[in-house]
Amino acid sequence: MTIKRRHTEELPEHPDFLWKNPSPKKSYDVIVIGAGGHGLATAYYLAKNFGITNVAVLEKGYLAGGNMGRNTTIIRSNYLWDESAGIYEKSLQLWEGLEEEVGYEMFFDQRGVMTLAHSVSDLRSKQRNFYANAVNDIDSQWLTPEEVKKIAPIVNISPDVRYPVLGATYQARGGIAKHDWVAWGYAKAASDLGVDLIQGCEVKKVKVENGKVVGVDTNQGFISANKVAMAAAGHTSVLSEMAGFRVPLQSRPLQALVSELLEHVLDTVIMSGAVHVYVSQAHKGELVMGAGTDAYNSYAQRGGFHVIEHQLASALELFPIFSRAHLLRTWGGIVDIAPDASPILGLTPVENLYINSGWGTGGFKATPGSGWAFADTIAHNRAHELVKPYSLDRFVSGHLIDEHGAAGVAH
Amino acid sequence: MLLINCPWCGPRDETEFHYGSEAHIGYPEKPEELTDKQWAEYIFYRNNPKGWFAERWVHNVGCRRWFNIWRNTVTHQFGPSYKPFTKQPSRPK
Amino acid sequence: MSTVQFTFDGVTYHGNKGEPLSAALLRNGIKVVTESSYRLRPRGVVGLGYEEPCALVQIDSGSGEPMVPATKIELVDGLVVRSLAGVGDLPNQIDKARYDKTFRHVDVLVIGAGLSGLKAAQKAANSGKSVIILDDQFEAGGYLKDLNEKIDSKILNSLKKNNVTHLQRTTAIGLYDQNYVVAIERRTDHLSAEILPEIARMRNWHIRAKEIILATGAFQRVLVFPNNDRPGIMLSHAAATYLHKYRVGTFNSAVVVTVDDFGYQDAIRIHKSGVKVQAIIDIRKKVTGKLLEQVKKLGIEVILGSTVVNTSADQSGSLNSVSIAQTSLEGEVIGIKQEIKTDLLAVSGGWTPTVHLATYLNLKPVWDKKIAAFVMPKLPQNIKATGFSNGEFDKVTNPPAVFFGIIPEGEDAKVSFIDLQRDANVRDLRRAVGAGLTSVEHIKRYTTIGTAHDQGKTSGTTTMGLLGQLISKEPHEVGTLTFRPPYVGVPFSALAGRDLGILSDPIRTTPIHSAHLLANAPMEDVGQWKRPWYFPIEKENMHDAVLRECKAAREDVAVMDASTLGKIDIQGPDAGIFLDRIYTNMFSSLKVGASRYGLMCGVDGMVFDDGVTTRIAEDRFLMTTTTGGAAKVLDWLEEWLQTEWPDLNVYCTSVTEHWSTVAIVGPKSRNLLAKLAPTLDVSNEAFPFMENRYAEVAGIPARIARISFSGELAYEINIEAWYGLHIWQEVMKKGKEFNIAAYGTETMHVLRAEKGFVIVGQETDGTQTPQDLGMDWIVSKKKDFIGKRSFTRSDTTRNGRHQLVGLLPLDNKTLLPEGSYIVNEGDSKKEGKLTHIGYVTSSYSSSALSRTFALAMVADGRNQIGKFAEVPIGNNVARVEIVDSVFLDKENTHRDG
Amino acid sequence: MDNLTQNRKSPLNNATLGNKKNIFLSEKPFATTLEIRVKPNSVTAKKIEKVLNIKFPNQVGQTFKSKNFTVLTLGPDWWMVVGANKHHEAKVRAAIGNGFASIVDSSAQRTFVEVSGKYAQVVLEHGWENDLDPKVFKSGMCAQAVLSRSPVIIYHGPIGVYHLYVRASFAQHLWNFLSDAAVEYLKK
Repeated sequence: MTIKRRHTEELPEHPDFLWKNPSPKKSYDVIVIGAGGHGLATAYYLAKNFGITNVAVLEKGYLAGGNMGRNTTIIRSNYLWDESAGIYEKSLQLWEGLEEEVGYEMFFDQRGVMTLAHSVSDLRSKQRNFYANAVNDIDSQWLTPEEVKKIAPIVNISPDVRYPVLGATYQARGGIAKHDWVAWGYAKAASDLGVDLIQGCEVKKVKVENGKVVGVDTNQGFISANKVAMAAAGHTSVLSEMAGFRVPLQSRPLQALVSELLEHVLDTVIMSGAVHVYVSQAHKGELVMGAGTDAYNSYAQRGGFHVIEHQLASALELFPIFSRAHLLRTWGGIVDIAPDASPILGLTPVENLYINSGWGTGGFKATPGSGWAFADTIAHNRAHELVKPYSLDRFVSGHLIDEHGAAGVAH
Repeated sequence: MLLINCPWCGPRDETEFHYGSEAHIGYPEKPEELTDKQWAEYIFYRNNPKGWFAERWVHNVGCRRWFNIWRNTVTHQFGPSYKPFTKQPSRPK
Repeated sequence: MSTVQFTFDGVTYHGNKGEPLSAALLRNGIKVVTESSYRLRPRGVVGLGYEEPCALVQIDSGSGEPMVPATKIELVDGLVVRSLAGVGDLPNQIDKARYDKTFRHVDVLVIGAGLSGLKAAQKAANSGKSVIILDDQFEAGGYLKDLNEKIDSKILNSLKKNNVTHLQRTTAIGLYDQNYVVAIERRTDHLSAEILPEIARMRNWHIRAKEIILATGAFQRVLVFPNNDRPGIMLSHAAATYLHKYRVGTFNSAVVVTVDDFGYQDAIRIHKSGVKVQAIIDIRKKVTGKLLEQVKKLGIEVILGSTVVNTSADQSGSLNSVSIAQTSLEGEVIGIKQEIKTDLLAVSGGWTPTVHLATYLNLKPVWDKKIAAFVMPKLPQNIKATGFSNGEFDKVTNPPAVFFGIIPEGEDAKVSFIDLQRDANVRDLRRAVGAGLTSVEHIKRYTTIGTAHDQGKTSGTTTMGLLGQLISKEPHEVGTLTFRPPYVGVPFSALAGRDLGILSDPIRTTPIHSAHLLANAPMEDVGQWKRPWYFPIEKENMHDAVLRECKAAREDVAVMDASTLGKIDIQGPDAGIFLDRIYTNMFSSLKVGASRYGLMCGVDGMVFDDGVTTRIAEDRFLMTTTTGGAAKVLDWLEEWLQTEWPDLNVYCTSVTEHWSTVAIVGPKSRNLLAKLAPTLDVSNEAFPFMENRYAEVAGIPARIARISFSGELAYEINIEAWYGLHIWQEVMKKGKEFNIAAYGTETMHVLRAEKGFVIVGQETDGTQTPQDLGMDWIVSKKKDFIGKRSFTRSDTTRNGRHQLVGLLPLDNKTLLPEGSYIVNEGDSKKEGKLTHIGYVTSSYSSSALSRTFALAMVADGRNQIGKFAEVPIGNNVARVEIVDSVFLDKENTHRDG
Repeated sequence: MDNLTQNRKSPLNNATLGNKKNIFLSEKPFATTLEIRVKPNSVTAKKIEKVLNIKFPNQVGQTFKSKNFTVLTLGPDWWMVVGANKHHEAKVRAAIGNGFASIVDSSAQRTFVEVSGKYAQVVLEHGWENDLDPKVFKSGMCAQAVLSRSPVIIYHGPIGVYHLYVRASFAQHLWNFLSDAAVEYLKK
């Protein structure tokens, strides 16, 4: 009697060769600090779009070992403010051609991203988001609870749960990708174009001479550079201090979790701000889940277990079918949060020193767009159009881009 | 789950507190005399050290008092907690 | 041991109650339990506990559970399980079992009840300290219990003292800051295959311990060689325990392959169980001591300097022979192969101390060459480790060899498995190194080793060892893989506990809620509050109900439950000065008995709450806040008083739920109030707008305030919350003659919008200044207040900022969607991105205006009044006129009735 | 019964549940409460102590009990005087003259649920994060925190008897939580 057991297809293999492991040269045209997704993408686009290949990406740990390896891999561009829609939509368009351009499988899967609304005021702010996307020409649909159920049958749309689903925005072009494969794709492509990827190389000091950056001290000695670009999410404050200026960022733990491999029950990405959980089911079948940050500053790359428990209780209200799934693994990244929950990009008070930071909990989706626009900014030594609104001086003028979630709960 | 020593109630779980980030940031004497840059420093800029940090918490579900405390943002070890407007203990080793 | 029935893959078998399912499967001759996820190779039981990499099953009886190691299921009558190939099922029916959580504080927490843990608990218990000892096995004793040896009863008795809590079947899954441990207790699966609805199936223990003692034992490692994954190849400790303790029989003969003395001890146990041990194959060149004499006495051949270099199987895929050869410690096969027929190969690949919990605090384990394993990192002072988990292997005369197996190339490499559950093998490891990867973290992701359900419990150290061999480095130079909580898989339901359904989040209701339910008013969630949304009569929909309710408020009298507003009692001689600093307008000048509307900004100058504050006495004010802002505002006031202005003599106390507020609104509200409070002079002269009077209403002492959020004559009756329902019922009863109507939040929204009053959180989203809302009149020029400095920043003074205006759709039936964006005339038809000039914040049908209307925030809005614009809605476009934000009774003639 | 007593309604309508032996929950409604904030050991504080014939303990978590009142210390300058009948707010306010203190009758702000029986501590430990071991949280101590997401002040009265003061709008949720937690212990 042959027994039918549920299987999952094995992922294809990574290529035979990934990247060289050179020790650092004495000097480079551009040093990128941080070999996370944004740092690697920046180096790739510097080489690919501007022919600047005398570039080193310095990583204190192992490549893509920071937030790039610790996120819930959600991709979308249906943000509220025009400036956010700009950079995130550019990023989504780059995602759509990325695997082919870089020549690396990334499991980029436009399976749609649904953002649920759970109260009248929540409905109102999601609807405004929906209409903002319409005028910004970003594909976004409005779903009734029944339409939510049709796309994701496992969602509990019953009216007598504590916070019933009243509707949702849905971006069909949104989706997920596999974070390691994205990072290694960019790394391999950059390495093949001549960029030096240097791991186990920690920056100790950003050397500045009369207002201009000249290089960095590392545990592998001093490396001089004409330009230095910071892309070390979570550690931006530490690096800026080394260069003698301050940034309005706070580093917070952001946790994520996975289950074991399970039968496929969810084919789209579902986010619920009011109930604090977002979830997708990865290709092999593990549930990937995340929520908000822990409440205090930390560089410990871990968070409190109560945050996980709270998120799982919310998940079971929304998806009762998950009740028997097992929590298999939890981990935490260090995200840098700006006062208006928007990135801080572009030039800094130090000449030829550039900043790419503040992506908070939304960095993964911005990886291609951030790298592309940041490379352009570095190459031309001026902020690209998409980067300009995110300059440091917005905090002096007061022109913030507040993506905290529009309306508080009132009346 | 951090165990935070409220100067009045003793050690309690972190879920009983609300975080106030960097301690000792005073409301400027004469806001109207500050430049926009100085005013932005007060509103938006807080230190974000990797290591020992003098920060403030409020025991908002307990005695509802604000207090300051040393904490290492890498190891989550705590130094002494101290009441507002009292002498700050030196930075732990 | 009573026998019980269980069903495996549809076939019924018998086993002994309480023994592990894996033992029962073996006893019933089931060596091939399943096939591997990707290579589909037959796989059987390998281990004895949570390290089990292959025999994972789906439990279909009781609550149902996917991917459970057969080694951790206690046999119970009626158990129904199915074999899995790495992917679990999610049952659809609701789980009726109960799950809960509990919090404990204890002096000493001992994790692990093997001999070393039991001794530590005994010592602490006898010293009078409070103790919790927990262990994931079915019974205390750990390693010794597996050897069927007895535990000294004096130790077990010390655990019965009342200062000791002893928990078996309980696994510590996480160790967090300041000695906080989370452990999951499984409480009913061993009692019955059915769900026991009254007893929590799992209990989620949260334990804060002054001192933690880690006695978490160790896991035995696999060895790597071609075809090392066949059913019949098991960890030697597991094989010896199944044969000697659980008497499973099944196997005809055994071969033991070992790197340490434990192999000898397990060989002796296998021999004692009646299964002939043909040989012990020891990689080490020289072995001495008692164990060697014992095995010689039992006639067991010992072959030194050798290991297993291949195996073969019968047609079911189970092991039927092994081939051995002289092999160097570097894994180089030097001798000629020799075949031994056997159906059991017991592998003693060395022991890995269970250091997981300690490493969760970012502490790195340390390589100890003497015991060929990574041991505990340097521990903080209130955490100690003991027993196997601390590398204390006492039964060892000859040190173990640092040997993890052989690393063949070519076809053999593809069947030399390192992570059995992921089918990850030596070929994958070689390819990873060839690809330029040096970090073990990269190699783990490249090969997927250690990412499966067992999280690398048997493959972690082996991977680091073999990688070291490949790139000629010591295991510790390769770096260590990172363990992460939870230590073992935990069902979501066990972590959600009872925070589900009705208990998932508090439902806050006002004292009048029962009346709203009687009137079957649909409810709206406002934060955690349930507020009546509207009061339908018969089959009315919301639209019709709201039109009727608005009409009553404008023409007769209507009543609303306003009890959810935040209320803060502010007392002290400096209360007035304090409020001047908090609000944008003056409050120290307010007369006693009068009320005033106030707006609150953050330091960034943006509006974040508003409400009416009443001066109760010279040194006492009662502040009201928005429902959503109640807690936030009280915290805000306390923060400024405690950390900035301790010299101000002011105290704040929340009285949000002490007072219930019933608002009666409309031209006949004065007549109704006269009926309710006969002693009160309700004339406009005696009781003017924004003033307060005290009187008994329906026999209850009340403070009545002439506050209006609708522009109509209105009175807010404030009574102690115990009387809220009584006053509501009296108002409804006495209001009949004035055809009173109850109204909800929707009507309240329409009435205030008709007057152009803003709602913080609807017109505002945290980026509007008072000036943007057209409320320059409320911004004091004289005094400083929180946020004032921000008004003069460049972006706050630029023109073109969005300002509050009204919108009238040219078709007076069109209801503009709230949140819809506004564009200049003619722009809707354009392709691609449209430049928008604003968005709709509030939009309603108005019975008073007998048309639809809206409020909006529009760029440089006040200078656009009189102009036209367009609102794209899907594919059609609504043309609108930009008008002043006050639509009704601009001269406020209704206010005084 | 006068008009006031007849027409009042408490958040839990005098609900009770369980059995006296194992676990017993009962609402004890309408306790009148004065919340007093005053500088500890000040002249004004002494006047209040005198007029109510009570003592303000100065350590958070300590309580004082007299025939009429139970005084719970919630903060360094914050006390809750339970059991005062209605008229005391005016009497206290008169006694302090223009001394600086905050006197608030907050009787309806909270209701009072008593938890007793053999398993009282064990049931509370299902939702209360702090140590309830009687050697640590002794009889006569109080603590304010959260119990199943509801703001609660626990006062350990006689040994094994706990008085829970919970914000009125959270009372039903707390009751639902405690009665669900009690299920396992009712028939033990």
